[in-house]
Amino acid sequence: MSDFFTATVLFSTLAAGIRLSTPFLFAGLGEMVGQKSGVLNLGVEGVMLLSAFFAYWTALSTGSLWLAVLVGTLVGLLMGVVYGLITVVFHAEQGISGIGIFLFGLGFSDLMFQEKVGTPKFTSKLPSVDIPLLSDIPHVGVAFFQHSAMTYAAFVMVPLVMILLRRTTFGTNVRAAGENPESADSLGVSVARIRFSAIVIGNTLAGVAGTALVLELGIFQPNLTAGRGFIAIALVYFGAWRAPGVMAGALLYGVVEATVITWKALGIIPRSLSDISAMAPAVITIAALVILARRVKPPAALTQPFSRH
Amino acid sequence: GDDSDDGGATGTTAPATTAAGDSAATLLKIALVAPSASDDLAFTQSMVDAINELSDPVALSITDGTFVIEEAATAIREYAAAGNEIVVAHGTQFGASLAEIAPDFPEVTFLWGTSTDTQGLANVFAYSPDAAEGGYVNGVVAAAISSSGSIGVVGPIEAGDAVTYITGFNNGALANGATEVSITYTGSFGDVALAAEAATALITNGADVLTGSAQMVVGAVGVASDEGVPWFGTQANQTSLDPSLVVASQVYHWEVVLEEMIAQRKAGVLGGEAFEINLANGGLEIEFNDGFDLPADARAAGDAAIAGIIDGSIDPNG
Amino acid sequence: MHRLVSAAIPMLAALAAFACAAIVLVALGANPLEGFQAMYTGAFGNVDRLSATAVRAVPLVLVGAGISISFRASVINIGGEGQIIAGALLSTVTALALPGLPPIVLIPLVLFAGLVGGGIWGAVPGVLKAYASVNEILSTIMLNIVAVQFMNYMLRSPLIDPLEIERGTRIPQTERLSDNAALPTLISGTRFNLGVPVAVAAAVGAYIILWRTPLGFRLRAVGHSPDAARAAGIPVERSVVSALALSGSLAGLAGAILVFGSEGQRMITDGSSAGFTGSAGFNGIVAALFGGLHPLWTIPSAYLFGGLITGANHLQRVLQVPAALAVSLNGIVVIFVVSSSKVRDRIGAILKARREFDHPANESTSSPPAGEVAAT
Amino acid sequence: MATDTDIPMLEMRGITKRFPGVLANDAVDLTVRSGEVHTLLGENGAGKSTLMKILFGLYQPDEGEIRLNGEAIEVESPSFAIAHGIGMIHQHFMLVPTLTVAENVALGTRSTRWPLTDLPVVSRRVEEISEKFGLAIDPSIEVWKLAVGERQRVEIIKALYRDARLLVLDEPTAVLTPQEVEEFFGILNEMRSTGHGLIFISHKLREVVAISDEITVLRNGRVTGHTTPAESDRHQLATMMVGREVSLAPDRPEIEPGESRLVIRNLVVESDRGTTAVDGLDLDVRAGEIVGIAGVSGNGQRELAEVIAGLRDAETGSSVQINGVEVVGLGARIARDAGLAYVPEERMRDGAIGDFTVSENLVLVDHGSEEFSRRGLLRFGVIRRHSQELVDRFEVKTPGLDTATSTLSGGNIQKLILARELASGPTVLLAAQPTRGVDIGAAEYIHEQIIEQRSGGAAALVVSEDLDELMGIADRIAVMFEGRIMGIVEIEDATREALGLMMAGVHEGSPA
Ligand SMILES: Nc1ncnc2c1ncn2[C@@H]1O[C@H](COP(=O)(O)OP(=O)(O)OP(=O)(O)O)[C@@H](O)[C@H]1O
Ligand SMILES: Nc1ncnc2c1ncn2[C@@H]1O[C@H](COP(=O)(O)OP(=O)(O)OP(=O)(O)O)[C@@H](O)[C@H]1O
Ligand SMILES: [Mg+2]
Ligand SMILES: [Mg+2]
Repeated sequence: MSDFFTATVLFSTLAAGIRLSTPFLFAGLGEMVGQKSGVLNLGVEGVMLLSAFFAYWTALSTGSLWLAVLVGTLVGLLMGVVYGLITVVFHAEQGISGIGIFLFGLGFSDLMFQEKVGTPKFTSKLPSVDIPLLSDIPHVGVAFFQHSAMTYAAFVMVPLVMILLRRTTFGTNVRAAGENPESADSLGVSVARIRFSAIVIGNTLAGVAGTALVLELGIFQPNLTAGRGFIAIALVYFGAWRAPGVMAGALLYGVVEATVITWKALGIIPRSLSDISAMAPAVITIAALVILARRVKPPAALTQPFSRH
Repeated sequence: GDDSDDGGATGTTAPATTAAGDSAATLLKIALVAPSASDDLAFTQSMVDAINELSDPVALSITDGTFVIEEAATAIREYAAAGNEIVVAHGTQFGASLAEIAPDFPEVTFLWGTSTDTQGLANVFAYSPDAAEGGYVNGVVAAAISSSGSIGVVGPIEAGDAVTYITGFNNGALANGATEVSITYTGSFGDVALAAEAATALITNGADVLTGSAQMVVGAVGVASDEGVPWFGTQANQTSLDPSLVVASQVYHWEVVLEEMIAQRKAGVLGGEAFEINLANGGLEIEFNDGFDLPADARAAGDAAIAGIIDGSIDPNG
Repeated sequence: MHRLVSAAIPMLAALAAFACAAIVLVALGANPLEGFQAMYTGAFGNVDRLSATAVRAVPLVLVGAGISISFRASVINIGGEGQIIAGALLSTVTALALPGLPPIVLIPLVLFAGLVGGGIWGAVPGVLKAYASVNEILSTIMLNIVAVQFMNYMLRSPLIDPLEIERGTRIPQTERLSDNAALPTLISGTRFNLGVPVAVAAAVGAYIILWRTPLGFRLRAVGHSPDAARAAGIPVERSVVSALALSGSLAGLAGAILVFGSEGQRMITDGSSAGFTGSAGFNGIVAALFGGLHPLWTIPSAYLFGGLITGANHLQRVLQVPAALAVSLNGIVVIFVVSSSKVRDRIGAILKARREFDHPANESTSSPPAGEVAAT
Repeated sequence: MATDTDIPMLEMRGITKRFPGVLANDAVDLTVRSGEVHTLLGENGAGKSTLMKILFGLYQPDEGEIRLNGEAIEVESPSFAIAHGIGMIHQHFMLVPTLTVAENVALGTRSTRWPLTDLPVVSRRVEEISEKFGLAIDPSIEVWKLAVGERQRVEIIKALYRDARLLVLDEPTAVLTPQEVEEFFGILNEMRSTGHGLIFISHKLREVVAISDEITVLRNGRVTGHTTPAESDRHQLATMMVGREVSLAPDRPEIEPGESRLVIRNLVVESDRGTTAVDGLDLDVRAGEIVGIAGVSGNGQRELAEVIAGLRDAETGSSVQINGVEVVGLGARIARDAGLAYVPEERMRDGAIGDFTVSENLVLVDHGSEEFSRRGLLRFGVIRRHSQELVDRFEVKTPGLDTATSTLSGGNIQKLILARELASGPTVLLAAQPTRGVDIGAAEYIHEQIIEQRSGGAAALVVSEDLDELMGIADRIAVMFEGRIMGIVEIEDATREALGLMMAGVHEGSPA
C-alpha cells in the first residue's frame, strides 16, 4: 500500500504525467492561439491523427525521426491552411467544419494506415534527452530532466506563445481579431489574414502534438489519440486563454491520469473500481475549476465569422 | 422479411480471396463482419487468416472496422440478403443483433464468436477459444523466466476475452512460483499511450515480464521492448513487434472449427452447435519465438503445462 | 452575376468533395462511379435502405434538435455522447426493473427514462456553467469521458447479464431486455421502427418549445443577450440549465431508442462511446448546424447525413474497400459541402421566404391594417 | 482660420446609399474646409452615420463622388481612409477592451521593432499627443478599466496618432459629462487651430451652437439645409431638423405628490472594482413626482439604478422597497412584479436584444403573462396587435414588426424600449439616461411620455447627466456625489450653478 509513497514511484509517476501532458500542451496551446483570434477549432483530434500517422509512416519508411517530426509538423500546417480556407475565406460555420476535419482525420489516418502499413510495426522512438547534471539529481532528474526533446519543446512553447501573443504586433492583432474584429478592421488590420495565420499556427501545433504522441510510442494505431484532441480543447477553457493556465491544465490532467494508472498497477485501486477511477482526470479537472471559481470570458468574437458589408 | 433486391448491388462484390482460375460461382460464399481492421495482429486478423487457411478456397467478402454495433448489424443483414451462404459475425457484441437477424434468413448459416452458445438458434454455429488455456501456459513460462517473481499484465476493460486470458495467465503464473501478478486494466481498448504508461508503472514497480490483451497493448509492448522486458502475446503471433523479446504467443487457429462447421452445413446441418478451439484440438497453439533465448527448463515447464491441459490434469480456470 | 456565383459555390463544393472522394477511390483501386452509385443505392436505393437510413438518422435528429435548443441559448453542448449514454443507461435500468409492464406502458416509460437520464446528464454542465462559471465546452467534453467509464462500469459490474458471469465469458452487456420494451417495427420487413416517428415528433416538440413557448422565447433571449434578458426579468441561470437539460434529454431519448430500437435489444459496450452511439453526439452537431439550428430543418439534414453514413458503409461493402474510407468520405463531404456557408445562406433565404409566407402570426393578424411605419 | 486655398479639404457630392427598404443617403453633398468644425445635424436615422461610414470606407456608396483636397478618391477600406489622413471616432467605441491603451493605439500601425511591439515608443508618442491636446491618459492601462470619457480620449488619440487631418466625430459627446464636454471642446479648438478638419455629430443643440463653424442638416437621408450658429439659434435648428416646432421645455402640469412608492434606506453598494459605490443612501420617490438624479458619472448612479432594478446586490442592511415590497438582491423579476419599469442606461446591452425582432423586443418583459401566452404557448396574434399598437403610438420608425431591432437607429431603439416599459403601466419608473443619443424630436416625445406617467400617478426616478433634461422634467433634483446624496433641490429653486457646485462635491445647505 505505502508503495506509492516511495520517492521512486512518486517521481516516476510525475515523469509519466509530464509525458502524458506533452500532446495536451502542444495541442492546447495551438487551440488557444486560434481561439484568441476568434476561431474555434473542433478538428484538433483529426489533425493530431493525420500528423501522427504521417510522422509514423515517415519514420517507418525513412528511419529518420527528424524527417518524421518535419512531416508531422507540415501535415499540421497543411491542415491549418485547409481549415483557414474553409472558415476564414469561405466563412463556414466553425463547428461543422471542425467536426468535418475530425471525421476526415479519423478516417483517413486509419485508411492510410491500413493501406500503407497494415500490420503494426515499431519505429525508433524519440530518444530521451538527459539534461546534463540536472538529470543526475536523484528522483527529480527522472521526473523533470529525462524526457524527449519534444517534451521539453512543449514546455518551451509556453513562454514562446506568451511572447507571441503579448509582445508581438501579430499577437496584438490576434487578440484584437478575437475580441473586437470590427475595431481591428477599422484600423486597417486584415482580420482575415490574422485569423488565417493564427489557425495555421494552431493546427501546426496540433500536428506537433500528434507527432509527439506517436513518436513517443513508436507505433501508430487507428484512433491513436483516443480523444486527446478534445481534451486539449477543454484545457483551453481550463486555462482561461492563458498559456500558463493551459500548461497547468495539461499537467493536472496528465498527472492525474498517470497517478490513476500507477495506482492501478500497484493495486492501490482495486480492479473493481478500474473504470470508476478512470473518470478521475475528467472529474478532478472540473472540480479544480469549480474550486478556482474563475470568471473569465472567452474572446468576445469567438466562433463569429467576420465580414465587412 | 428478406429484401432480395439487394442482390443486384452486392452481387458486384469482388471476391477478396479467390484461388486463381476458380470461377467465383462455384465457390462457397462467405462474408465476414468484424470490429477491428483485418490486419490488426489480433482478433480480426486471426479470423481472416483462418478463412484463408481453409482447405477449399472460398469467395470472401469482408466488412471490418465496424465497431459501431448497429452498423455491423446492417452489414450482417445485408450479407445474408445478398446470397452469402455463411456469414461470420466475428464479435461477441454482435450476438444480440444476430438473434434478430438469423431467424429472418433460415437458409443462411451464421457463425458467431466468440461465444459459447448459439442462443438456441438453429442456423447459428457458435465458436470460442478457451483463451485461459494459452493464458495459463504463457503464465507458467512467464513465471519460469521471471527473476523477481513479479509479473505485469495490461488489459483493456475487465470483460470478455481479456478476462479469460488474464485469468488463465494469472493462474499459470502463480502455480509456477510467481509471487505477484499485477493486473492493470487501463479502461480503454484504444488508448495506446495509457497502455504504455501502465507498462512503465508495472516495470517501475518491479515487474520483469509482461503480457497483455487487446489492440492497445502495442503501447505496452513498446515499453517492454525499450526496457528489455520479455513479452507474452495472445490472439495472434506478436513476434514481429519485437523479434528478440516476444517469448511466445497464443495463436487462434479458427480454421480447425471452421472446417467442421462448413462440413456440417454441406451435410445439411445449418447450425445449432457451439465449438471451441483449444490446445487439444489444435485450434489454440502456443507459438514460441525462436529468436528469444528461452531457457530449456522454462520451455519444458510450458510444454508440460500444455500436456497437462490437454490431458485434463490441469484446469487453467481453476 | 452575384446570384450565379452564390449558386455555383455549393455546386463547386460538392464537385470538389466528389473529386476528392474519387481520387481516394481510384487510389484504392476502385471505380469511383460504381462507388457513388453504391453510395446512393446504399442510402436511398429502396424502401429497406430508406428505412435503414431513417433509423440511422434518428439519433442525429434528436441530438441535432437538442443542439438547436442549446446553441440558440448560446450554450455549446459537446456532451451529446455522454448524454446519449446516460439516457440509455437509465432506460435500460428501467426496463430491467419493470420487465413485466405491458408495452403500452413500458415503451413510453423507457423513452421517458431516456429523456430523464439525458436531461440529468445535461443539467450537470448547465448547473456548473450557471452557478460555478465552468465553461460548458470543457465540462461536456469531460462528462463524455465520465459517462463512458460509467457505462463500462455498469455493464461490466452491476448490470451485467448473470449468464455472462456464470459462463465466465464476462461480456459487458445486460441480459436481453424485456420484449415489452422493444420499439415495434412499423414497416414490416424493414428496420423502420417506432423510434423514427418519435424522433420526428421530438424535433417538432423542440421547434414548438423554441418558437412557440415562453420558455423558448427566454432561451433565445438569453442566447442573444444575457444582459438584456436579465434586465427584463428573465432568469438567466435557470435558462442556461434548462437549455442544457432539454438538449441533454433529447440526446438521452436517442440513447433509449438506440437500445430499444436496436436489433440487439440489450445494452452492450465495446469500451468506447462511439461503439454505442456511432458518434451521434458529434454528428448531431453537424446535422443541427447544417439545419441552420432549426429543429425542423434538422430532420432532413439528419436524414441526409444519415444517408451519407449508410451510403458510405454500403459502398465499403460493395467495393470491398476499407471501412475507414467511409469515415473519411463523411469528413470530406462535411468539410466541402456542409460547411460551405453559401449553402447555409441559401437555406436561410428559403427559411426567410417560408416565414414570410406561412408565419402563423401573419394569419392571425390579417384583420388589423398592415400599417407599418415607413421609414421615409 | 481657414487655409488660404480655395480647394476644400473634403467634398462629398451626390452620395446615395440604399439599405434593404431604406434610402439612407439620398444625393448628399457635404463640403468641409480645414480649420473648421462642420456639424451634421439630423434626427435619428437621418443618415449621418451612414454618410460618415462611407467616408471612412466602411460602406461603399451606391452613387456619388468623394474628393479629398480636390482629388477624387475611392475609399475602399478603412486602411485607405487612414492612409489618406481620415480619422473617425465611431458612435459606438471601436476599442478592444482587453488591450491596453497603447496597444489599441498601435493596432494596425507599423512597429519600429517589428515583429515585436514597440509599446514604449507608442506610449511616448501617446504622451506627446496627450500633452499637446490636453488628453490625459495612462497608456499602459487596459481599456476595459477606463471610464467612458477616458475611452473617448483614447479614440481621439488613435486618430491623431495616425496623423488624421480630417476627423469624423460621430456623437462623441453623447456619453460625456458636462465637464468632460468642456474639456473635449478644448481639444477640438486646439485641433481646429492646427488646421484639422472636423466633422461633428451631436443631438445636443447647446453643444452644436457652441462649437460649430458650419452646420449641415439632414432629414430622411437628404440635405435639407445649411446654416451657421450665427444665423440660427437652438429653436431654429430644432425646427430645421425635425421639420416642425419643437418645445425644448415640456409642459409639466401641477400635481400634488401622493404616498412614497420607491423607498430607499441606508443603501450601501459595492462597485465592480470593489470600491464603495453607493454609501448609505436614503431617498423617497412619491407617486406623481419625478425625481432627477444628477451627478458626474461614476458617482454611484449606475450602481443605484442597478440595485433598484434588481440587477445588483447590495450590502446587508440596505433596503429598497417598491410599493412596499423589498427588492434588494432578489432579481429583476421581483422588482418588476412589484411595479417597476426600467429603462437601462446601456440600451443596446441591457435594454433590447439586437437580433430579436421589433415585436419580440416589445414583449421581452411580459412574454410570459396571461395576455401573451396561454396554455404554455405564445399568442402571436395578440403579440402582433400589441406590438403594432405600440409602434404606432410611440412612432417607432421601423420597416416592420419582424425587422431585426439592431438595424433600427439608436433613437428608435430607445423609443422601442420606452414603449415596452411604459406600456405595462408601471407605478414606479426608473429611467437612466433616457434620451442619450436621441434626437431632439424624440427626446421631446420621451419627456412627454415620462411626464404623462407622472400625471397618471407613477413615481419616476430619472438618472441623467444632462442638466437641461432634468431641469425640464423633474420636480426635485437630487445630486449624487461619491455615493451619497449631496442635496435635494426643488425644481423652483434649482439653478445650473448651484447644482454644478454640488456635483463637484461642494457642500451647500440643501434648501429642502
Ligand atoms: N415568432 C415566430 N413564430 C413562429 N415561428 C417563428 C417565429 N420566429 C421564427 N419562427 C420560425 O423559425 C424560423 C426562423 O429561423 P431562423 O434560422 O431564420 O431564425 P432567426 O429568426 O434568424 O433566429 P435568431 O433571431 O435567433 O437568429 C422560421 O422559419 C419560422 O418558421
Ligand atoms: N447596416 C445597415 N443595414 C440596414 N439598414 C441600415 C444599416 N445601417 C443603417 N441603416 C439604416 O439607415 C438609416 C440611416 O441610419 P444612420 O445610422 O445613418 O442614422 P443616423 O443619422 O446616424 O441616426 P442616429 O442619430 O440615430 O445615429 C436608418 O434607417 C437605419 O435603420
Ligand atoms: Mg448615427
Ligand atoms: Mg434572425
